[in-house]
Amino acid sequence: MKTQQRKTSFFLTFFILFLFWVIFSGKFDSFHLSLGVISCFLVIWITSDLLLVTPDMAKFIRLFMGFTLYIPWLIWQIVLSSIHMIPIILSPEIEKKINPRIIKIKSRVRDEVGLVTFANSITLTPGTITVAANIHGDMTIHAIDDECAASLPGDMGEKIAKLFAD
Amino acid sequence: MILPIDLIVLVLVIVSAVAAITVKDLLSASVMLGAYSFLLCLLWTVMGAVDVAFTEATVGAGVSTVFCVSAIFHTTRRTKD
Amino acid sequence: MELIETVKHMFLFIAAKANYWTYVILLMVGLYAMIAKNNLVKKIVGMTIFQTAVILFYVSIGYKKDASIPIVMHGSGHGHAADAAIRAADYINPLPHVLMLTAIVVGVATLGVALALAIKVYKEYGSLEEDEIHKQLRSR
Amino acid sequence: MDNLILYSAIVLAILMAIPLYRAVIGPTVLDRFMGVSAIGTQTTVLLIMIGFMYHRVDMFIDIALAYALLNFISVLAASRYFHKQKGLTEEIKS
Amino acid sequence: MKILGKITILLCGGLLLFFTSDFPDFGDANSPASTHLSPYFIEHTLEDTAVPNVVTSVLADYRGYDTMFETTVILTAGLACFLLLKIPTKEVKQRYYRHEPTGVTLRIEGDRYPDKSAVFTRIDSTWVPSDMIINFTCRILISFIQIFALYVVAHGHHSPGGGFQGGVLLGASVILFAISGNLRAAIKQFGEKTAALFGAAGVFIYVGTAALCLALGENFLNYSALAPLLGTDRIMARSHGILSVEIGVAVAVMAVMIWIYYNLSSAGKQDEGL
Amino acid sequence: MTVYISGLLIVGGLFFFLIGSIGMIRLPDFYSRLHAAGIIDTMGLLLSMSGLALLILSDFNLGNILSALKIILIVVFIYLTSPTATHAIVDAGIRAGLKPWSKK
Repeated sequence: MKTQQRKTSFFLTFFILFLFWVIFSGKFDSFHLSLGVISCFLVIWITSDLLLVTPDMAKFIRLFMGFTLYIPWLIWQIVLSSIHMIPIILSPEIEKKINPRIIKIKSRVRDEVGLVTFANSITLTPGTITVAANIHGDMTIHAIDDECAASLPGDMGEKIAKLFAD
Repeated sequence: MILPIDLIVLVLVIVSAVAAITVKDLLSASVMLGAYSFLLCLLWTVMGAVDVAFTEATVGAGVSTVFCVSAIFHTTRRTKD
Repeated sequence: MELIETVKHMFLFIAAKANYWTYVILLMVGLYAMIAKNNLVKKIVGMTIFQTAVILFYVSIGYKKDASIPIVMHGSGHGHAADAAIRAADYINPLPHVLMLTAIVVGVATLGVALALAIKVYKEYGSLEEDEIHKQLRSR
Repeated sequence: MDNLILYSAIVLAILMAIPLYRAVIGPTVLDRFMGVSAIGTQTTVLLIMIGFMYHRVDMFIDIALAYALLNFISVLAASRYFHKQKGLTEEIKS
Repeated sequence: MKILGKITILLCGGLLLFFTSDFPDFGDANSPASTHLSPYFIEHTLEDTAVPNVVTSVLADYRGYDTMFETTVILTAGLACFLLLKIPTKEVKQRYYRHEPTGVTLRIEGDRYPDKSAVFTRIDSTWVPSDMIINFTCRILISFIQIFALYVVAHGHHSPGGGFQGGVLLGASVILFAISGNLRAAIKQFGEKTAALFGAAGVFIYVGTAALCLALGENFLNYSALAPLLGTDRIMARSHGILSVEIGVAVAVMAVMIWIYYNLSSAGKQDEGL
Repeated sequence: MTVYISGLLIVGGLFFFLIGSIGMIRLPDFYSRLHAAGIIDTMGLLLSMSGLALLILSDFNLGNILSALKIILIVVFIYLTSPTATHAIVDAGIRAGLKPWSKK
């Protein structure tokens, strides 16, 4: 990594961590803020290679904007599928309503962040669970009934693919 | 005002403690110990002991179950009682 | 009318002492596991329950009804003159919390030592059951 | 409003019995883990409700945050255990 | 044994249940435990130490000796775990290596192991491929757990928290790293000797702060003596002294938790494990 | 006004907690029970936490805004950790050889 990129990455990481510190702390006197700066340096020094923020500023901003648009949609999706689960759980003959199955899908995303986002979104939506996922985009999914199984990859896959397309 | 929650949680604590020593599987026993510590944290919060509850939260959720699982990993899960 | 009064009285009596009864039950559950269970890890689990019952007892004697948590509400951060209004009855007794806070962390450290002992015993005898270990010890 | 928080806290505390039931009887160990993590989530909400009852919410949020961050470590450890112990005949028997 | 145990617990439990009627009621403000010493702590904590959280001020200041020896006890527990399980690394007879381009696993016996190689990587005997989702999420979360832990240590004065909680959180973050990746990577980052040294260093920070007060001409653990060093008044000096002590406790607890985890999860080999 | 909305949200959260809990008991096997546990972790938590955050914000000052942000952070962290835990536990079940329940 070049020096310039490393510098950008460092500043982004520092900014994010310090934002979290301020939200946690809620004290704005100089003593606590300086403690926050020291703590952020300490955390970056310990976990320098763990929290990898992308060194490219433009890509970071694009991802950030994409996520702010994606998360409300995801929450709406969670609400819809939770409501879809209610009659299944409350029905008197529960074993007729469900039809658990394991399906395999292929995602177009090759990015690690994108794949993990996709897998976690699938698991967060009630009715589908990611059983396995690998870096090549193969995913194994456990779905509780036909409707949930038919909804994949669907809109979610499209949105993720658009978000992480280079 | 807070007393009803206290009484309900006390019942749950006894149930999980009895379950922790009666299950016939050591991994299950350590899991039930985790549930027991969650409920204890709740009980201490009800009593207003926030620092104690915080300690129990970090210890019970983060460390003690992991210790038990890693010890069972090197010994065995079977138990006669 | 008298019946309702009696029931209310009973409920208050139970509510005042139910915590102590629970601690006694937990203490006995832990003690029983330590005495009668055959497995070493079960004994360790019993020891943890025993310990937490004692800790629960200590914390509960510090509780005061309608009092706040033991973090003093302060206007100025420095507090030279602002403390005239602090009344001890408004805050829960902090002393048992201090004693028991350290006890929990020491408890988890001793849990680690006990589990290390269990691993050592398993390596030596190939079993965690007390009677099998005794049998092996006798046959030596 | 205080009454609403109190009653919802009581209802939530009673609801905690159901995951605990699953954790106590659960046929496999994994069921127990599932029940315990559900208990953890409900505890997180209940802690903040208790904070409202003491009128000092800001002091109780930290505990809930610690739970949110640490609740899954034990599940990961158990998953690790099942990855590494390939035989798992013990699992099927119980 | 079971019958004897049942009789014992029935007797003990009956006696204890009988005598609970003599205890003060639950929530009694006038119980003996709450009337003698603790009102002093609550009423004087702000004017003595400028710390609103009474638990922290009692823990680190009024009863500082107690906490100092508790920290020592925790260090001793870590040491006991280490001494109980210690195995010389020489006893590990065989090692497994994986040839990265082809994915072949090799088992090598004897003493001559390839140390550093471009294509061979050392793996556990019970190796499983690492999971992408778990790895990625843990990698993101570890930083946040650590910043939260440092916040907890630094703000023990104003909200619940302090050295013990922050230390356990820091330890949990390293344990999470060891669980999500493998144990050897964690040991490479934060070794066993480092853990032992940090444990001792934490106790040393505690005792050193106290001894500095002694050197400056006041009592052991009387942090007011630090005022000329810190350039503040005597009350704020107590507050800062408490912070330094909490940092010591946090370092010691973190190191000991990690140390115990290393020993337990590798059964003393410090090499491969859960 | 906000107080009533937050009350409604909290009650909705409790309803989803109830649904998830019932599902955890009624569904036939481990894998399908996890779907019910997912409702507790996502929907119940989201609704009740947003209700509580709104309740804090009914008294509007800087400290309360930060408290509400912290509550939102709890939701964010649980949304990160809960799917990971679910994935890990499903993976463990598959490796343990636990067969999924199916209709025939």
